[in-house]
Amino acid sequence: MRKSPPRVNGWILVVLVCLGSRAPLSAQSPNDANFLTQLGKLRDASYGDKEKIIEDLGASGYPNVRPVLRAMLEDRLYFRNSDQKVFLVKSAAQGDSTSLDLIDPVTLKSAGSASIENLTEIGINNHLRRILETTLARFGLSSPDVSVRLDAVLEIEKSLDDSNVALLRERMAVEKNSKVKKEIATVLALAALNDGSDPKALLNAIATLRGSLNTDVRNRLQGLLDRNPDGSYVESDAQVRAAAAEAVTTINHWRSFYSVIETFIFGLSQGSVLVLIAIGLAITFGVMGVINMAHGELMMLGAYTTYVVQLAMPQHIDGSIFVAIPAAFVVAGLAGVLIERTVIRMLYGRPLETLLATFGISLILQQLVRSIFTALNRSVVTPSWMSGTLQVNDALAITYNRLYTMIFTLMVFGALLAVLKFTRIGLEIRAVAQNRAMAKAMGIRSEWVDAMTFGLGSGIAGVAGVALSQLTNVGPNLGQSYIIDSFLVVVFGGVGNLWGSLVGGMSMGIVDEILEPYAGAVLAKIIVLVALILFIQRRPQGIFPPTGRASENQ
Amino acid sequence: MAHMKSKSMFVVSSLLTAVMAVGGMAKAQDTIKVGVLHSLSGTMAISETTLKDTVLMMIDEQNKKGGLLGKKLEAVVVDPASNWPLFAEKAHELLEKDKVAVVFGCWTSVSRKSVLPVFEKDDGLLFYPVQYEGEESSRNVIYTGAAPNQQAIPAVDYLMNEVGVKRWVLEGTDYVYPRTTNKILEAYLLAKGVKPSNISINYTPFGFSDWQARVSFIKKFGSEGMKTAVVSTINGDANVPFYKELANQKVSAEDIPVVAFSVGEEELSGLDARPLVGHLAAWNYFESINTSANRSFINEWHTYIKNPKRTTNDPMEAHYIGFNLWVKAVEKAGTTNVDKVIAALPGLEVPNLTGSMAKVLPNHHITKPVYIGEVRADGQFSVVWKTQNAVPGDAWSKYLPEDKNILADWVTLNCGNYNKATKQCSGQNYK
Amino acid sequence: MGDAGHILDIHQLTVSFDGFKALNNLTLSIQPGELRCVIGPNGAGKTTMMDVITGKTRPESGTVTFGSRVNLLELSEPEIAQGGIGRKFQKPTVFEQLTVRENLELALAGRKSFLKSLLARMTAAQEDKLYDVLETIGLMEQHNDLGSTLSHGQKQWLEIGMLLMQEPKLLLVDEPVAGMTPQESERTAELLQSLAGEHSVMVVEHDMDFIRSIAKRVTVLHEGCVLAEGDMDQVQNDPRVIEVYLGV
Amino acid sequence: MTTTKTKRRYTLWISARRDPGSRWFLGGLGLVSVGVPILNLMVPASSPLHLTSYGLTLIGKYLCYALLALAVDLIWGYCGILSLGHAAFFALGGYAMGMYLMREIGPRGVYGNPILPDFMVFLNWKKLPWFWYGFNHFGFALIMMFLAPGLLGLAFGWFAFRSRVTGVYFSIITQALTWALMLAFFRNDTGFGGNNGFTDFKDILGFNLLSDCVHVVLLVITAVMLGVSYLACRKIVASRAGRVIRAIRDSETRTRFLGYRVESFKLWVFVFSTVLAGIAGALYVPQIGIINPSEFSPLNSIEVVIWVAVGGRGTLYGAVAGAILVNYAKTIFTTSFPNAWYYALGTLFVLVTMFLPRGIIGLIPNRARLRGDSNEQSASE
Repeated sequence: MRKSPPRVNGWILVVLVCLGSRAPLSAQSPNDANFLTQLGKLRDASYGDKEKIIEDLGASGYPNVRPVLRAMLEDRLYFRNSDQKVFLVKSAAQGDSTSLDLIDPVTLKSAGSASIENLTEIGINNHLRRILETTLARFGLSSPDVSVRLDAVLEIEKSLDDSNVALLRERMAVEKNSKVKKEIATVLALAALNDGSDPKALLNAIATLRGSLNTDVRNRLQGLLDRNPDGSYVESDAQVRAAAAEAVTTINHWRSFYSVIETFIFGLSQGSVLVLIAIGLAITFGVMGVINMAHGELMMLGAYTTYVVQLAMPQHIDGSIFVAIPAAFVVAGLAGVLIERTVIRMLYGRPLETLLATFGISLILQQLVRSIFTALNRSVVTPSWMSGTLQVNDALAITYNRLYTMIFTLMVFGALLAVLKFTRIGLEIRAVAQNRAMAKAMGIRSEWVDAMTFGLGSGIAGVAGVALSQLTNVGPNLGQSYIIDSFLVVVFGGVGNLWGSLVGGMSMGIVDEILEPYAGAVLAKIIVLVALILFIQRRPQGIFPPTGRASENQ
Repeated sequence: MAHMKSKSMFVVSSLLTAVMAVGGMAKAQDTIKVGVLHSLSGTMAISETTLKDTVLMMIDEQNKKGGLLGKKLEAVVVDPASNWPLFAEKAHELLEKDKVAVVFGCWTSVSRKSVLPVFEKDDGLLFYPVQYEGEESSRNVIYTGAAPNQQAIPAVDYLMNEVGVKRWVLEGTDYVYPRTTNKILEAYLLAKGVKPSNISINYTPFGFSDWQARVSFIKKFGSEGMKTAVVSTINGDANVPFYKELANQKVSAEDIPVVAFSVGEEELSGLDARPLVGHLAAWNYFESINTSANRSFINEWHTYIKNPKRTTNDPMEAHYIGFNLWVKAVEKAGTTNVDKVIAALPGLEVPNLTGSMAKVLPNHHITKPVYIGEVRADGQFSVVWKTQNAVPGDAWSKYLPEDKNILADWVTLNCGNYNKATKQCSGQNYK
Repeated sequence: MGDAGHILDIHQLTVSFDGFKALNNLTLSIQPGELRCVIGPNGAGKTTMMDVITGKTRPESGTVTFGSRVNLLELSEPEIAQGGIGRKFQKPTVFEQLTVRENLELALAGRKSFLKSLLARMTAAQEDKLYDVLETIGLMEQHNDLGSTLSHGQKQWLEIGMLLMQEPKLLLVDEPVAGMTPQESERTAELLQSLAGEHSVMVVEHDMDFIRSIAKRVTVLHEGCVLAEGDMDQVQNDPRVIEVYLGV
Repeated sequence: MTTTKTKRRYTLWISARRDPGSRWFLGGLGLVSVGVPILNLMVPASSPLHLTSYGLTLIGKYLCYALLALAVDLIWGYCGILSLGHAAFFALGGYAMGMYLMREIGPRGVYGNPILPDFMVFLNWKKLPWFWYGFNHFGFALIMMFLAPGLLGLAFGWFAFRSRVTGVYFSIITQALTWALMLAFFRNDTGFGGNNGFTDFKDILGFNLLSDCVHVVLLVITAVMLGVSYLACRKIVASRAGRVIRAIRDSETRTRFLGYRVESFKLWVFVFSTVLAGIAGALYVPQIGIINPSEFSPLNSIEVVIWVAVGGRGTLYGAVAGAILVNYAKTIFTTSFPNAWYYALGTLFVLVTMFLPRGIIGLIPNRARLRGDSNEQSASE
């Protein structure tokens, strides 16, 4: 699919000229008409034609090319059906928007708005998307923003050809930022590996690249060590091969080191999900001795609350989470209080009966959301600050949503500990858990404490639901998938012991992630389960021996 | 205490009375009964509830047109609750107790396998609307979903020829449909000269939700210098966390495209599609395909379901086709008698929603066009490729050695599993 | 080990919970047929001592020998019970969901494996024994009632009756008269005295009047070890005992 | 003196023999095993009294579930051990039967392989895995129907009871057990047909499984097994061992001090109960025609416990009544209110737990039930 270099060369030169000269914006020049004609052609173009138009546009040197192509990449380029004129729109169409704000492609000023019915989007496919990205990356090289330049270099690296190399060399000469410089050096060295027949140049390139963790670098270096079908080496110079081999070993070494760290982080993140779903239960089950089978459904309520909050504030998705967390706490907490007051209250001292009743409640709650929201999954949008990855280096990246989940878990955990330790209600909860009769004698309204305790545990389940809505389906079955896991975490950690749930959940997550690459996801899970069963049989009290009512049911 | 006792007596006795009353209700009108056997609760409700509504809508429409053979159609809806033995039981109930003329139902392969003996024993007729693994042809089932050659093979062809993919990750849920599809695809890819080291096959359990390690592996597998694609037969609930993880780990469609066979408009409506733009799906129908038949179908659906945002999808179209085929067959046979309707079906043609014709083949599969679509930000697909003609469905795959000699033909051979070499009929329906 | 002739020998027994020494080098022995009372303030280690003897708690160090030969520390609770040590708990723990008769039947001496008890039938001798015990503890009228319907005192007697059915060589009785009316206490005292001789009995009790009414020999525990031992008068006049216990 | 003693002895036992529940139950069972063959085989299909094969399967299913509920009631109602994994033993028995039925298909499978079941041919397996050997013989399969659940129950129970895992802890690890088994059986590589499990059975001992006659016979066998198991449970419960078991439920520690090996009593009863569950599963599979890993689902086990609770635990026949009642309700609800039957079922569970701690059976005013069964926690009031 690669285009022939000469033509690409031709238009890239124009871009360079354009970048260099930065001609001032003239009013309606003949260029504008030309530009609009080009854009007009997009209407009936096939994907192949569009590719050519994009290239021509890129080569035109017209100042508005960049925003227009960016709009095209982001599905923000439309035709107005009435007059076949091309417009940019302010933001891409979303599920429920009916009209879009138009922007004139020449003046880049607002041009009113139009209903979505009267607009036709200019579609692109993956191939065009790649071409647009590379084209835009060329513009990005001269951006004043360091991160944009860095991204541009990385983007260009994906389609290295002579013209791009020339462009990078150009940039290298004027680049000030050391990080960008280093990245360009890497890419240029990679390019040198490609066409280098000169051993000296190759050795230089290898020297530059040996510290990199980039997979492309490793692949290219590995390529130097390949043999031809007749057994001879592709690369004839032994010195180059030795240097390449050494560099590959170093890179592999570091990469495997980071993959261990990655596994550990995956484990922590899976573990923090387990902890999050379990600590609510550590309260209702661990402290109160209620086998709450509806715990999962309370999480589901939290997840649906997130959905509803997002529906209510479509313009502020990024901030919706901060509304959703307290809202989910309140909704699930109130549901918990209601369950406690109507059902659980009658069943204290009969833990196994609470299991049956709450199972019935879980069925009712499932059907309730099915009746209200249909059986279909609901779409919960990930706020922009939670999507993407924190790129530590070429070999290690942590996705933001996992990172925030970990932090969030620790915060919820800390908050819960603080509530139990430092507040009046926390004191009362602990008192009732340890000796109900005594607590009553001290004037504590134990019924009220029960309701609050159950509400607290349920509220935390709701908060866990907010986190789950970012990781998995928001549907009526959400709760069922997690209920057994959460019980196991609590029992494994030691009933009634919050720290136990933390340690238990985290270690389950880590062991699972360590096993997964070897045993496969299913077997890993089975091994973890069997290990847990054996552990609980050896130490029925879990990692930390329990306190509270659940421990007294002998 | 005594008070509580009498109250609870009352509660239970009224519950019991309700059970009895409902159980004893009889419906005695002269109608043609149409069974709807889709899970409305449990794990499969997510997908199947929509299909129940589709059939109800079709029945409504037909009744507005005056019914069939001068009689009104009456839907009998049951809930097999995503429980496979319950599927068989409910099939029994529909066929023996309600004496339905036809059943539209099932989604998962195992539910179909579960009801199959019932339909064959009681001589019922089932329209099965979901893409499936093939390797089956029953006299009593019309398969209106895609066989692997109507979905998987064209998708791989597209990736190989148009996108230039050289390296393949076949990622599936561990059950029969992905296993079969991947087996066929593996055989196909090897035959096309792909090296075994460039194919990675992996299975995860149902409802798998922690995709970190898998997506990280896919990234690594795809970073070794060759264009890589993921062929996903991941099922149901596991898809949302998978795509979320893909988006978060920035596996973009330009770098490593994922083509899915079980992700349609409805699945996408359950997640934020923007980070997934460009990933692919292969289906025989897309909501975005602009034909007048499709437009009016979508309108009808929005009116019926009273929600202008509800999507349509491929299995719905399959039920649309199936329903129209059945109506046409009944009209042709002049009766709802199952044997006569089955005899009338092969060769019948009805228009599908995308502008071509769906024709019932002697192997009880139908012809379908294949479309490849890329995910758009609004959760719809834009078609980037389609087959020239409608593709006839194969009950038995050409690419599997053990299927080579097997034929399904209910017109001349009257057998769904006929061995050309031994000239014997066996397997399903074999008595 | 252990002196010949002693039914129970406790030697230098130490038990600690989280650093707290519940028993501290406790040494104590009981003669066959003896009725021994053990007294001591709360936390003196009385119940812990019983727990160790019956196998519920494992000691840190020390030995417990039964009938001069058997090392109790190597046996499980059922084995110890089978071996001839019966225990009555502080709180009456009869089986509330079983009838009086069934409670006694379960306590019956003999092989107690699952299959044996699956096929077990009461022999005439056993029936008679059961009736004798029912009469002894005065629960003949209630024999068909559930354990849960009995009064507090009746439960205590039933438990003693169960001990009798068990035919133990050594009886450990933990606070038998707690919560009893004076009449009930009196009856209990008679019961226990009638047991001594045939059985060895160790009684732990707080009620001084009760102890005075039954005890020949009294052991005072304090902070996990023996503070004093002797007959009631000796003990009562011991200044150390007066200081830690009676003086309070 | 002697006469009064004898008289007393007589009155001691007289009340235990009056057990109308058992008589009702066994009578009903007899009625079913006589009535069903007549209604299905002798009454012509045109008659409204005719029992369709749908009805036949339904009754067969209820009876299998009743047996499973009996097994759960024995250990929960009498021994106080709440197993949330009993469906696993049910499924294991079912799988043992299923393996026999799969081998019985022989060369009549889709791919015509005389030895390998279709799914193995399909996964490119070349030879039968070792754990499938012998299942072509019914006798061997029959032994495995007892052994597979029994041995698992033995191993699991031995570890659990020896470590004195009790109460909620035991419930939760049984749940983990059945979940682990479910995941294992879902794997296609485990060799039990993955998600599809076993289906498309042809015949049993040479008799066609599609014929009503065979189903009638299977149903009668199930009814007889249920009756026999009921009597066996009754026997255990009424024996001294049964009293020990109830004593354990009351106070485990106290029982230990009476010289009983609590672990061994629990283990025996648990293993017996798992074998009963296994038999129920083995009888279930040929009548229903499919066995698949979702039978291992923890939710299934919880449902069984609920049947027992609804019927009334600690009475044996209550469990049977509960199983039949709840499943009948489910059959009706899933057809009559396909969109809302979860509400009905959920409400039923909540109401029964809250207001009927003794289950439906507890409502029967005649208190002449077996004494010692009718006890209930005073804690509940």
